[in-house]
Amino acid sequence: MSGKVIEILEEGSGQIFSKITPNEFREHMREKVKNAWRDKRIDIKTAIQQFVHDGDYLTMGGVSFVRLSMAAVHEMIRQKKRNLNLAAGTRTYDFNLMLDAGCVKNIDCGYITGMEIFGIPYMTRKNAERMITDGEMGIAEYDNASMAWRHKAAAMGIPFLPIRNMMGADGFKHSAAIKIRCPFTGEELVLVPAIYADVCIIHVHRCDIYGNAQIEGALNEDLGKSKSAKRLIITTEKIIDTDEIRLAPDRTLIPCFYVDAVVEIPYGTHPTNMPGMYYVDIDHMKEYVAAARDRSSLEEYYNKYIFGVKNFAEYLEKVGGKERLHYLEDLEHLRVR
Amino acid sequence: MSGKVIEILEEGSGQIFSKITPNEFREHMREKVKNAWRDKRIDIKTAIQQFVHDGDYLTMGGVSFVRLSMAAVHEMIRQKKRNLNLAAGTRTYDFNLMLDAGCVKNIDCGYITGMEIFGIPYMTRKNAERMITDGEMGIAEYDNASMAWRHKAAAMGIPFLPIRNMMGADGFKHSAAIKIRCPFTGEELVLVPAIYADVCIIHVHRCDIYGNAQIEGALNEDLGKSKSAKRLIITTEKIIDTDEIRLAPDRTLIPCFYVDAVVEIPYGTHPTNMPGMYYVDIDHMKEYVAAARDRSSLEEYYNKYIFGVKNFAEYLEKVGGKERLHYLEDLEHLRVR
Amino acid sequence: MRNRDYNIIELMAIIAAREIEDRAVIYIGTGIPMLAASLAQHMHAPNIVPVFEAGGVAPQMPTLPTSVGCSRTTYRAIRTCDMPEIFEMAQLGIAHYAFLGGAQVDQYGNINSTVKGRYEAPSVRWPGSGGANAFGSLCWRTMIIMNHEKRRFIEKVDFITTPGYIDGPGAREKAGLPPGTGPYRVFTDKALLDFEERTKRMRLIGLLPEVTLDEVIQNTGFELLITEDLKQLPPPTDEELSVLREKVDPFRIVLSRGDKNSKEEN
Amino acid sequence: MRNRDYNIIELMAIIAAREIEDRAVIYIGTGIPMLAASLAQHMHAPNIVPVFEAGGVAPQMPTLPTSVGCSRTTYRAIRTCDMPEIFEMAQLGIAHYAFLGGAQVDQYGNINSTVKGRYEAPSVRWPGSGGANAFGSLCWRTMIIMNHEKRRFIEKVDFITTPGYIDGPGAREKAGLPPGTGPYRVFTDKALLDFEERTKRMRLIGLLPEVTLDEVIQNTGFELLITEDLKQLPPPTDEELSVLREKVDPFRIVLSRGDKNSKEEN
Repeated sequence: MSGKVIEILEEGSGQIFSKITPNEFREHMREKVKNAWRDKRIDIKTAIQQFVHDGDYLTMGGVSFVRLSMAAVHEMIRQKKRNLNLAAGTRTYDFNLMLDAGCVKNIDCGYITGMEIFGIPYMTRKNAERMITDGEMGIAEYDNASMAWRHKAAAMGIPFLPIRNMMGADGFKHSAAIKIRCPFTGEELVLVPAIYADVCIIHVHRCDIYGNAQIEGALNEDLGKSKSAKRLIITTEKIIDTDEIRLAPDRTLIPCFYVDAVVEIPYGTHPTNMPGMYYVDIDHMKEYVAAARDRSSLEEYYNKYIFGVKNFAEYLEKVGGKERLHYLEDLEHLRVR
Repeated sequence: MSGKVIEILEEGSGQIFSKITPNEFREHMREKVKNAWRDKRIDIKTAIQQFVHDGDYLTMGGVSFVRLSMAAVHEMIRQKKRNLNLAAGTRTYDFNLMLDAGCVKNIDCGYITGMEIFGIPYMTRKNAERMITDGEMGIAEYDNASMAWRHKAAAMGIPFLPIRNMMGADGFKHSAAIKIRCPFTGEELVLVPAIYADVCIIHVHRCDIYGNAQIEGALNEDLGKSKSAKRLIITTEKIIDTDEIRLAPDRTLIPCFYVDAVVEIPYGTHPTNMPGMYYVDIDHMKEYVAAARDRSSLEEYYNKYIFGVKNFAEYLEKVGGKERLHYLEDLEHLRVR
Repeated sequence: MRNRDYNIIELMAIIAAREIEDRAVIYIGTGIPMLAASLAQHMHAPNIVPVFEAGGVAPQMPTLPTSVGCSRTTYRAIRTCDMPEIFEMAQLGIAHYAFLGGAQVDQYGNINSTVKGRYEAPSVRWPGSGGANAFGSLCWRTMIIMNHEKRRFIEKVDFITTPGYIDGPGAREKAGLPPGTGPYRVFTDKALLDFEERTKRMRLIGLLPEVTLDEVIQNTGFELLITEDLKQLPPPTDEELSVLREKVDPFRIVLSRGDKNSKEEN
Repeated sequence: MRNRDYNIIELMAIIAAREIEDRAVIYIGTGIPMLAASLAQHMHAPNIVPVFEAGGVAPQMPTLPTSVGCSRTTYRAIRTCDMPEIFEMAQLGIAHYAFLGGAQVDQYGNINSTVKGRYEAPSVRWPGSGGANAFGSLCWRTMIIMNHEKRRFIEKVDFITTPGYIDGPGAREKAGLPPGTGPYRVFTDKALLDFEERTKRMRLIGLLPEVTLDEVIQNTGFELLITEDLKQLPPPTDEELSVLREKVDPFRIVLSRGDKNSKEEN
């Protein structure tokens, strides 16, 4: 012991909802990565049954209305997953559906309920307010950056990252972050704890049967998330040959040893945007936001699109089938406006 | 103040040779990045004159015998740069040439003097031993990983990164790292200070006139290094149109706003390996290691290949010209053995 | 609505565009910031670098994006990456301007987008920070866009989601935020405001065309500093309007929101 | 040299290959580790994942690489990346085996590749850690490759570049290194050694073909534990030799170094 110390200037009082430690995670990965070269193809129903458990800490890929793994979200709702702890940085439609369906227990909040240009769905907001006020939902406050860094810290195998925001903000008090004086510069720094999740679900453009995955467009928090969950489900537009992966290894953003399940679901992110493939279905988004104005119309929406179908292919038929999907492809490629 | 503290368990006694703070670096970048869209093409002589100053903290890209910016190394030696502080993680031939030419004052050591399969050049080792013993060269001890993380910390805009190695090793005592008890897990962690360099030189496969750069193969420490130096010189095999950059934006590993100079030098990494283009010139490497057996033959080597030529094109003629370079291309593409 | 030949979204975008310096790196969200940045780029600031938090750097947007991660934000970009890389650029000092919205703002430019009322039992729960806290903390100059209403421009925000000057000069630095950063301009549907250097309090520096000083004061819930040379801001020029309408958003993806007076997202 | 139909590099590679489990992630350097990993992959361990510190993951090497960053280490890889990503994988627990060399090793598997003599005035300055310290600290099982000489196998290394079990049981964990890690096997030109579970001291578990126990003891500078069922290791099989020569290194890029008895790099 040097006798010297680093001052802790302030501590947030927020809870840490992900209790996994770096050492526990190391032990887990030691065994898991032995399955690097296993054929991991599986259907979405089985994947959700097998890898998502009630009470899990769950983190999902994509951002805004882009590359959300909607097929997985539907299936979790159909299987009535409960008491999930959610990493809720940059969440929109996926989070809202799960919250209103009663799947969520606690959240690390970066951005919730908002739907950018479509506003905040009324029922979801009311639901969140009631759950917070009744103590039914635990919430810790962060922001998109600190949430992204918490995932990144975990992916780096370290228990925290030092960052330079969150200071002077009230969110800090409701987070599990601590503020210190930097032992090198003497300046204030915030340390945010890593999030090692139980399960992560990410939708990608393409991957091979082992899970080596390529993603186009904005990556948001997906690199950090995919590497720091005990179980990783990849849903993919397409399964490709490993030879294609080996032709462009710089593009393998998620190597196979992180992956537990590979589920092929074309258009699996509808109604959200798959960069380079199909655009966001703005009409469907508006339909959802309108439905979320009251309980009965929202229930109708769930019954029609989630409970009323047995799988995502059937859902795709309901939202307009091939014709609609081709239109969204044309929209993405600027062939129509 | 919370009254709580983080225990500092141990402190290394090594010096920090890069004195730039995160806040100073922020101020610097604020001005520098306004030149994002400037045509940055320049010749290597001017680039080295303008951007590398005696006493600078210098960090160089590539690794082993791969993608070292040899044209820049030659030019620094010709211009008799002195008292450089060097980031010396994963260094081989480039470091050895500069050390023996008298350019080096202090080093953060990860790996020096060794030439992997070719052994350690005798003169370089003797030189290093004498300079250390005489106190002529300052040295702090790290390893390839902690050096890479120090660069990465800087590129992330933070003053340190927590890491899980360096504990229980004697190198720690001769580093500027500190060992703490993690406030989240209670476990020991090492904090390594960020390296904000004065100048960085990296050789790439291709970039546009603004410096948007693509690199193939192993990236080693280059991402962290390129983003954490006040001045960044890119030497490139080829200058390409910005349209090519925009066709594959995921491949722009160094965006233009980090870049100060773009120098086009085909075969600029000879005798080292340019992945996908030409292989390492093993014969030349052997010639160098043999020359480094005594002072006079080493001086001859410098006089022949560095001082005896006025630029890198002339050097390339001396090592065998087009014929030799085509052979190395064939070797890289497995057309000959 | 006053009778005029431009809508409020068009006007705000034009006022904001004028404040953007050339060669700046600009962190932008969907909506007005996008219009403003794109207009500035077409007018006086051809060399800016637009950046989107989800991972798009310097795209050539074919149409205005519908969200911050949308494929339009990475179209012909010079770099696509992940969110940590984007925020690390800001942490490293590579972000001259950031645009933020919010539900409440106070005289020191502190922004609330988390809760109305008591945190534990909010009367309204808003989405939370999103990217705002990091933008407002790490970027050099924060541009705030808000509707000018008394219930939004208040003495003290219920919750500081994104710190402005907190409680006055030196408070940001004391809290540990990177020095030299902070709120820079506030763009509203009535006025242009900055922050007075000495006190760091919000100051009225321009009135939008046809808006009166009294109107602004009436719609502000705290005592507003007013610059000595308060100006009525010049209305949009023909050139500004035609570039905005013909080049920046020809399909009126965002501009149309001003036509029906729809709300700005935060 | 004894009279035999294989050279020492071939033998060491074969002995090491036998110790590699299938489905393991293996961090390898140039030379024997490459031969061993590749041989194991062709024999009993088709599903291993070879990793190179400069950024190559699971390549299909067309010829043996000449350095750890060489283009052969990323040829038809499943991932190319930077060095932090590689070491973060190890930090995260994704590295079953690492191979290390060194200039000195002691009975607890501590390795020195920094200085001979006093640090401040070394009689020999070696290259320093390179990747070794992080490999030996973060990977689950460290495989050490050394020439078996008395001046290398010493009581206490002059400098711990890469910690083994430091000074005995529990010392690694006490120092703060990730639990469950440490030196696992030592491959020399004379013997195969492991570390006894209770004392964490180096233990002789196998003699290379034609090597005697006395020869090993004579060439070891500390008291060696010796397993009760010490075995003379079986010589290379015809299959091992032919795969090694025909498939792993047909151009004898590394194998030839055994022919002239040249030194192993550290």
